[in-house]
Amino acid sequence: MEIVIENFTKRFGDLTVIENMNLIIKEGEMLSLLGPSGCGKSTTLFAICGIARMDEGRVFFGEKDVTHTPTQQRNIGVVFQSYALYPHMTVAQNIAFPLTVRHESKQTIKKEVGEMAELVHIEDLMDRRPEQLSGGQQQRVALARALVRKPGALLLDEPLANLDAKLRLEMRSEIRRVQLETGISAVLVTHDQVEAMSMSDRIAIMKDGKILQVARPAEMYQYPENDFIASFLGNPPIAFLDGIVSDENVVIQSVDLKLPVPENIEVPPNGTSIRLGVRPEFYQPHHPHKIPGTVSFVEIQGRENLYDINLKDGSLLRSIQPADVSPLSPGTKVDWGVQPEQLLFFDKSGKRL
Amino acid sequence: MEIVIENFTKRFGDLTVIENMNLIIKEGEMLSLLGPSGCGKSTTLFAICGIARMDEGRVFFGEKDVTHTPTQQRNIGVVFQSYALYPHMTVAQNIAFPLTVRHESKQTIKKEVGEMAELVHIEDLMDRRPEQLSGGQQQRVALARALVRKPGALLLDEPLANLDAKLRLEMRSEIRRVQLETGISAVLVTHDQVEAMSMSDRIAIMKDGKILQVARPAEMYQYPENDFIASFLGNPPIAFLDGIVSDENVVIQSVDLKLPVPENIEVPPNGTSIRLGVRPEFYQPHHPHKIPGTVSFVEIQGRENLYDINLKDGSLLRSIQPADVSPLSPGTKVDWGVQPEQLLFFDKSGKRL
Amino acid sequence: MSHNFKNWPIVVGLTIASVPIIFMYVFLFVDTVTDTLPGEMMPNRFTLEHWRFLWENIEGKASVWLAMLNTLIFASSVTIIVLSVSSTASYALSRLNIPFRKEFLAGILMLHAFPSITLIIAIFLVLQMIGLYNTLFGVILVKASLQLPLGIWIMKGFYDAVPWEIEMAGIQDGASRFVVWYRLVLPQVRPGFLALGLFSFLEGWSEYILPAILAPANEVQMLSVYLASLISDDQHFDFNLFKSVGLFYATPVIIFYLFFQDKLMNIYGGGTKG
Amino acid sequence: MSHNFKNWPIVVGLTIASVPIIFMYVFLFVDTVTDTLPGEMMPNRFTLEHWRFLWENIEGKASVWLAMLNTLIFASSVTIIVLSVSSTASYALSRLNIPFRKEFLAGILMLHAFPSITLIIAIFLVLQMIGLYNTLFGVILVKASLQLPLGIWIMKGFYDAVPWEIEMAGIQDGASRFVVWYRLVLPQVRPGFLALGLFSFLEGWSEYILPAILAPANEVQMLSVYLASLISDDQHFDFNLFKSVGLFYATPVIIFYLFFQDKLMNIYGGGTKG
Repeated sequence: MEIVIENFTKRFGDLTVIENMNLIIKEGEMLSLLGPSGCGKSTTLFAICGIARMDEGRVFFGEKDVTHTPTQQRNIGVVFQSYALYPHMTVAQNIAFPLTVRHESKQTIKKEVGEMAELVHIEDLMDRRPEQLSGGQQQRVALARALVRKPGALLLDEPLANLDAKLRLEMRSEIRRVQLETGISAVLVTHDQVEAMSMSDRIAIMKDGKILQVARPAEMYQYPENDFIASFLGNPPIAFLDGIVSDENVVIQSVDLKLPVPENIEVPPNGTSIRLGVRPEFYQPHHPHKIPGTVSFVEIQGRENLYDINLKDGSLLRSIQPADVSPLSPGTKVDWGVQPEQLLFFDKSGKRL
Repeated sequence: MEIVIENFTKRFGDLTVIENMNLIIKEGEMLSLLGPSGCGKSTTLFAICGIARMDEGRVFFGEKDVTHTPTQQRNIGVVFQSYALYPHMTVAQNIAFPLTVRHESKQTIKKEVGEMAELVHIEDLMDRRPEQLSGGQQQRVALARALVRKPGALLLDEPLANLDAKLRLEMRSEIRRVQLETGISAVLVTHDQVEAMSMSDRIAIMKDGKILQVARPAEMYQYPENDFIASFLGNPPIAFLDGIVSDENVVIQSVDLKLPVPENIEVPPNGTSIRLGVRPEFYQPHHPHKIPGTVSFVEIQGRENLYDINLKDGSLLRSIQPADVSPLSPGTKVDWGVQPEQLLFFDKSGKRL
Repeated sequence: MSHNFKNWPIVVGLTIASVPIIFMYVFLFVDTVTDTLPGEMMPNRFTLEHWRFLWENIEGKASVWLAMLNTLIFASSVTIIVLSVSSTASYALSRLNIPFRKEFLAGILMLHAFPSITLIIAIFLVLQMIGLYNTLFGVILVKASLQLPLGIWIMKGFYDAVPWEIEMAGIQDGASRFVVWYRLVLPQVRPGFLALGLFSFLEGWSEYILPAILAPANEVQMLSVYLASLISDDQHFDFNLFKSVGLFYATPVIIFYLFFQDKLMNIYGGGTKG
Repeated sequence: MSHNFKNWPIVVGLTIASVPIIFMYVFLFVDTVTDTLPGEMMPNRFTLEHWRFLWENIEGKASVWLAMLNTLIFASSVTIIVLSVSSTASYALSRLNIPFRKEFLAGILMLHAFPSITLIIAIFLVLQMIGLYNTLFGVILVKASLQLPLGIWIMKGFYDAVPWEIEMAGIQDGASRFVVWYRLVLPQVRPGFLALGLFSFLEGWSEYILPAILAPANEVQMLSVYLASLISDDQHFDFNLFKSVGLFYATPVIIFYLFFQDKLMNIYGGGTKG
């Protein structure tokens, strides 16, 4: 089912949380709403399922305008951040609840619940109560309950926030698998860029109630529309250097660096302020344009080492390099470099050139 | 200050949580106690600072036996997981508390508190109350309060567990910086391998109340003593394949693979069961010994792509590769390989050969 | 952390404080089945005479069994009213954005701790006016309305502890507001519901002032009033009889408590431990 | 979520339920400053005669100001005892591994809800024996011990809500157990402490049965007993005087509530909202 949000505005009292938002979730795709807390992503989710009222704008499910349809009749599956399992019911009763409310026959219920349990791999847990389940299992039950009615869309509100690191990794691929197998349209709300990048077909990145960019994950990582997006995506995060255009070059005085502007970027007039985004994988020993500095911190991550490099003006660049038997120790002076083609160029307002 | 734990045993009722543990924390080093929840790492921490009683064994601070010294007189700084700031006091009062308890003079207190605030960069927050601070700021205050008495050692109980991903990254290097600047011996309790690897000089990995291995992070990642350690360290995690030794080779029947045993490993007798650990960075397209499979899940992480590969016997290998403009899609058949020298060989009991 | 603190002084202190109370009850019981000569401390013979009210009526008074029945009806009715009203009203208070909600809650609290003696004369007049003076029905209504504020507060505490998301999940699953309340929320406040029921029943059982003033007649008399009337009868005051009736009256309460103390404790947890 | 539910019926219902009560109090006040001819509904003249007890003694009774002073002493002393004992005892109960802790807590709860009428006769005898009958001191002791169980339970709820780690941090920072309690824990249960203080004071102020039975003499008489004695005096029963005294008695309570209702609500939050 395709979901269309048209001119959505939401206010809490005098505060406008979301202003005139437009968004389309395509049939069968998983779309992430990604943004820092308070950016309005959960409000958008709750507007789709009908828990939050829209002050202005409309929602369409396919061709149908459901703006004024009660929540109960929208037939949307929601997985809440806390899973919101019913603590006094068994797993089977939890999953069956949406069907018993509809007064389905016992056979139908049993069949459908069984199918769902199989889909999310919890066949052995049907008689347990929620408090006897691990976080990941509760997550699976919540997913089964949300899907048992064969809803038109699945909404996930920070589904991995309550899991530990190991389980998060596992449930990431599990949720994605279930979504792909059922072919359902899904919206994922998250503040974790890794989750958004790894689970979804497209990401809509939000800030202060506005959608900044909608794009495929790899595309958004490589071609962020502004510096906020660039700094939000990527782990370890990007670092920035400030410079000024001078004769087809960007001059960064603080570190005595002069970089040619790459060919695919239109050279701005002399004197324009420019912000350079340097991702850790693009600040490397063998790159030509050297930016000398001192190692201030070494993070050993097993497979790779992350170096924090203090430049002479006090700013910081990060470099990630394959693991080495003898990593550099803090205090070492290094003379690593960058390549202009790999850097991101932003103008004063933060827009990418 | 050097801390020595000798033959430490701890029981809760009939349950022996820690049995006969020996551990030395060297002067000025940061040592991580790493392990899954319930492995006894926090109990060890609390035994060092005196909150938990030791049923058997002794603790030495330098030459001094402090086994029966009350907590108050051990002079150890502790940062609790919840920070445990005093909610009715301002930041300055919180940091000053350990000194006011000692009845230090007002000038001394003011001076020391000021120095600490500077060390952890919270000079501007001194008049705020804990509830007005962000998680990272609370962390800094807790750190300052723990250090203001110039303690002999600093204990950190899951200090990053309550922070979001971004802040965790920042506080990781901040805590390490403060520890290095003060040169204090420190013990870090964590269940997160990334934290342990990136912050500490040495890691003591624990399981079921026993220390399995104590080593430097890079060393532990490359030469884990057993398969539990290998699977605990590394993100994305290692995958395992089961095989049998046959004429200087390891044969993995399920995937029709025959691998020569590398030279530095003594070849076990024919018929011995062998477990092969394959880290994601070592299962790559250009490696010689091919293990064909099907892509089941693609995680796009921006800088890199992680592929889950289903082998024909249903088991799973992971491969991490540099980002590509057009990543493979699920369902694609691949024929990637491994190199025996990069793999980890474990015997039946899990011990590395 | 226990080794930071010596706790034997506390144990000793608490024991010293509790012993006299237990002692008192034992003596009370012994007194009811023995006779003691005036001026002596120790009882001299066993007797069941002080328990005779169980099988014969005391002169000028109704049967103790009728009083017991009245007390039972009173306590049960109060319980039912309190339970049904407070389980619905407090849900509304906990969940809905009613205007003046805060003021209303404060009002409820004020009503609860208002000195009832100043209220009672007004209540007396009202009951007499509408013809419910000296009826069980009237005193039940009064007691129930005096109990309600506390009941609503207690249940509200339990409702507040039920996560908001569970109700939203129910709505999302297609259930109506009523089904959500009845099938998803109510089962989770069960501990509070049970505790409040027990509490109301025991409160009703123990009530003295209201029945004494509003329903003193023999045929609607309750056990507490029956007991008190034994003292006020100056001519034939039988102290041992008084003690026996007292014990008879208190026994169900003690038994109730012994059986249900854990449920009752839920009230003090205010839902957080429910 | 409000648009899922129509809430005006509730507002209307609650209003209908509260109006008569407010009405009743307004009438009560009007009655005390007016005279009404027998058989008529409406008052016919304004008078301060019913408030004469404020400046002259009523025949055969002590001054109302003495009664007020007694009530004040009684309520304050009860408050002080309850606060000091329960703030220390409940800390011990909340934090220490005392043997039989659970049983002791259950016992405390049982004591609280025990029908006091069965206790009172025993208390009466004890007080007479040790010479505290008809003294303020005696009745203060009794009221305080009856209030203590609830006080301990309430404070325990607040102590339980203080994180364990804060105390450990205090110990770690070099503070003694006492300093930890006094400087780190007590400030955090302040809302409970204040609420319990208010509650105890109001309870003391409203108490009737205990002073009526254990301290009825004129010189130790409290306001509640003074008020009740106006009814029992059959010959000169002045209904309007009774109402005025009642209002005089209730006014401080009403004022207290209006000022401190938010603090009192903390009690029902059991620390979770403190």
